[in-house]
Amino acid sequence: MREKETTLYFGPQHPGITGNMMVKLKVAGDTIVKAETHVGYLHRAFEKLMEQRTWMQSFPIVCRICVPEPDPNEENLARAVEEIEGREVPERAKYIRVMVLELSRLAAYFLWMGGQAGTAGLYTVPQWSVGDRDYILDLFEELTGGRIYHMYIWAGGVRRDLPGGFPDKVLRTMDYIESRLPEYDKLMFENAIFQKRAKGIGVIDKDKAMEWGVVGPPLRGCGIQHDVRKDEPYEVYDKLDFVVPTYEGGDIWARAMVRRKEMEQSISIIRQVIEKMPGGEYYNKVPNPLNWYVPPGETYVKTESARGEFGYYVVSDGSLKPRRIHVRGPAYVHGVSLLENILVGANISDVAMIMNSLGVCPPEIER
Amino acid sequence: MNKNLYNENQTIEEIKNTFHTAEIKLQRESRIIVKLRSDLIPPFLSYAKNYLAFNHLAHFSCVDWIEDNEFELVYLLYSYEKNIVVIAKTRISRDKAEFVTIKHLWRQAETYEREIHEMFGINFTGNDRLNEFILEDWDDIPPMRRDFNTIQFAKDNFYTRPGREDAQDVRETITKKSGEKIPDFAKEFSVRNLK
Amino acid sequence: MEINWSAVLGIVFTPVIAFLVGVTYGGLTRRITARIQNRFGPPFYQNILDIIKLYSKESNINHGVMQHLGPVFAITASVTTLFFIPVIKDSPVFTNFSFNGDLIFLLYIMVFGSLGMALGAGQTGNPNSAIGVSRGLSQLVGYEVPFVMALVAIMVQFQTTSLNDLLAVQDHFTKWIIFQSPFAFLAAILAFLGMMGYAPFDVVIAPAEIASGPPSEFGGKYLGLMLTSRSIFTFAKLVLFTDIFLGGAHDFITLIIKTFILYMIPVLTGIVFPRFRTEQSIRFFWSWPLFFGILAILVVVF
Amino acid sequence: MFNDKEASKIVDIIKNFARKHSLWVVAYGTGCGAIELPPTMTSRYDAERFGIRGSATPRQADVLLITGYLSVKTLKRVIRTYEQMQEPKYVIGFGSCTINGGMYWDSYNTIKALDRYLPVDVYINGCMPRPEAVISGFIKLQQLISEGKADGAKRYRENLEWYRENQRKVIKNWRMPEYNW
Repeated sequence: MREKETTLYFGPQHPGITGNMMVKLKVAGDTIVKAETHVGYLHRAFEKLMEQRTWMQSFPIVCRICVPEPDPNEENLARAVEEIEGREVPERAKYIRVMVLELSRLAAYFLWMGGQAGTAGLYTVPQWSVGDRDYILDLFEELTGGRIYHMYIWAGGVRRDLPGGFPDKVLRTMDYIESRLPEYDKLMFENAIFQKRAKGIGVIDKDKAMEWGVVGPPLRGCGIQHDVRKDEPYEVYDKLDFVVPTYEGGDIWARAMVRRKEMEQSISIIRQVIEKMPGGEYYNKVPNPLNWYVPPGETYVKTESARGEFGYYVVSDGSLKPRRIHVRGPAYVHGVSLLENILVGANISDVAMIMNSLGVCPPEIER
Repeated sequence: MNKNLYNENQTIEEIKNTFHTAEIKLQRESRIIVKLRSDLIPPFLSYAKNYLAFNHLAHFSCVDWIEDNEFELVYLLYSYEKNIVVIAKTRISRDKAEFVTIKHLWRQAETYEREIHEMFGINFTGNDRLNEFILEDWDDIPPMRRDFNTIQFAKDNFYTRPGREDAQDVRETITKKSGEKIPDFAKEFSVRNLK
Repeated sequence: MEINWSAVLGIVFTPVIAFLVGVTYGGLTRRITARIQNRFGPPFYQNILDIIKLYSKESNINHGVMQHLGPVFAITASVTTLFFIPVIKDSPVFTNFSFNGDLIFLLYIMVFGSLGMALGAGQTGNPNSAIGVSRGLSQLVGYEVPFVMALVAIMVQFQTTSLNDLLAVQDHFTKWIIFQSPFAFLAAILAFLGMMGYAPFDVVIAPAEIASGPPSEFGGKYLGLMLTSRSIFTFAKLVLFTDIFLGGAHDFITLIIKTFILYMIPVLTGIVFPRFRTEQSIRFFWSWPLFFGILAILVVVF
Repeated sequence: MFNDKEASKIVDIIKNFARKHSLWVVAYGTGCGAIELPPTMTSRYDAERFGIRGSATPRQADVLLITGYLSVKTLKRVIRTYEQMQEPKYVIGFGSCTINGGMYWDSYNTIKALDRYLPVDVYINGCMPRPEAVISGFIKLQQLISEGKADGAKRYRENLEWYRENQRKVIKNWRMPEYNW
């Protein structure tokens, strides 16, 4: 007997959706027959706006592309401008950038942890982890003046030097966060019901993962060890000692474990950065931002964000304003073509969990 | 960082032997730019994917060169084995904005094509899902084209609250309204003084 | 005909007390949960304010007759359930309508509210409600089986179906049924977890999955009625369990202590567990709780 | 004991007190401001202290929090969500971009002034507002409610024509049910 199909609109107004987007589900009983992603609810025309702004005015725009962790965007644009211009960055700025990037990765993982547990119905973890994430946001606030949007990394270096006593504060926060991790293990990662919910759900085919454009933790959750930080080391990642954790399985559980292990790596990277950070200038002399001509050229830069490879294709035509900045967010592939495929055959209970574990973030799909 | 460019040179050699008309440039380590005739793009992509192990479609972009009356389509392929990004570019006419789909090679290309169809109005033959993706009920010219004026569009369609017609200095406005003094140190950072 | 004034008093006051206690327990739960989650949480009377606000909201939606009747069914069922449970042992006021066959009657009437809600939610036409209802009914089947088994074991063991007789048996705390028939208690308390609808068995309202499920089309006074009914029903279930397993209570303070301890079991479980999927939840009820239920019957029979 | 007027006054006070301390926010993150809602709702800032709580569906909600810019596509859904909510209902405009477009003043896809399309009770400015600012916005709303000044829904009903005209100007393909409550 064939069950009657119903159409279920998962979003845009839905507590389980990750941001403002919609997944249109065709459901037979509890099983999904067809999924269709609808995005565009957050389209602000950033790429068009950046063609209207100068290069430096584009920095406040790019950080709004990815709300949970804006820094990879700034990093990308800064590195693109530097690469086209051939501008040198002081060593200290590179270390500060790595520290900021890793802090933002850690913050994004804490937010993800809250989301993953919240969609599974474990409401204590989001309360804890979002609260703990705030300690990292406090560091950002002291360093950059903003909790969410930092506008800190820019072409030629970073905007400000570290305030006095900042490295100690970072180390203290890292100690605190590291001491909290075992508690999350007990409550979430070792929780039998969470494991039951996560194992074997939302499986990505290992053989097809690369071809399908899977990046970041979902790719490493398939047991494939690739990370932009290792493949094409930017800033000072080649001088730091860290491993890229992988996990076999390709399901929600594998992706969760990859992220869990990466948190420890991030903490260790931040400690190394603070230990090795040299003195000196934190930015090189740059032209007046209102009169900053970037020579013609093009480049593709990429950064490893918490959700995978973040790429910018930047074209300059030698004028004050960018010719084209095209953003490739990791969620662009994860949230549309991949999600539509792995949702088929899944249970409706797992839609929100799968979306969260893939890190679907609509603002970077539509910009 | 000085790395030997063995992989890069070998890849360039292989591409050169297969596609004689390709203009190949080594931009820097692990970035190769390949310019091709538009009809060679599908065979090139298929060749790169199947024989050169460029199996990750990192990005697919489009640039509007309105002064040449051309669109530039940019395919960025990445090889995990060789650790190289190949930037394959081609130009098509702006008047007859049409190209073929590469959906059969990478299924995620469908999403990129939908976006570029919507933003630039390029039609991809063979892609049957070029429906509304990001915009809804859009009836103007595709917004990412250079001749679309977003400021004019915003002015015509949306009510704008008065008060931001010119680049006002926030501090001066506050002073005018409430009589609060601008501190001296802040004056030199005022927008007017920067000009 | 002589009117039994104390009984009338009981009928008037029992629902009110049940509502107040239930709603305060709800508020306290939110506060206790908040403390575990590293925050302060709302005041304990928050749920009362919520319910007053919901009653004062307009509700101009009409999805048909059953939408109006659903919450009414629910509250009728909870109040009726409450009336057939002796709240205070041997008290002339709060014995209410408990008569000899009441356990079997209670088993029936406790399901009635869920069915009413299911009908009401089904009429709203919201697919989330429909899914929530089907989940709720499948889970009902899940936990009802071990619960009935536990009750049957007790009925067989004490040769009675009357709550008053059961209360009379447990005159000393060593004779509480929890000690006399522990397997029945285990089966019943696990079913009780499912009945209360806290995590991991909150598949019915699962916000991240089906946007709060059956009540998703109900706002304003309908939701207010539902919350009221839930408060009363919570209290009714707690009293029922206290009466069956913990020897009932002679006065209100004992009652409050016993029901509160009982109530904390699902609450505290809920804080540290995520939600089951529906079929996992049913499979759970049909494994250990069912096993304990069968064991309880076997122990009694042999 | 009381005459009708006094009695209704007392009822109003009780009603407003309950409404004020029980604000359920519909779970709809319309813009990037939604990222500050988890901190607001969770352990550090704990908005539940003030009775602020999320609600899953618009039928049960009191407050529509517009977290940031609205693209035209979202505006349509937001209007639908707003009209599904039951009175009394309040709208909070969150972030500079709801006030005058903020940094998206020249974008072709976002509206620039929210109060042309929906009746806004409280604006919270900033890009983005901190959780403290969000909570202070809610407290401002509570004040307005207890003074009986948060009458957005009434304004919407009375000036429906004007709002509809503005909405239709932006939303080209108008397929919406009638607003009748």
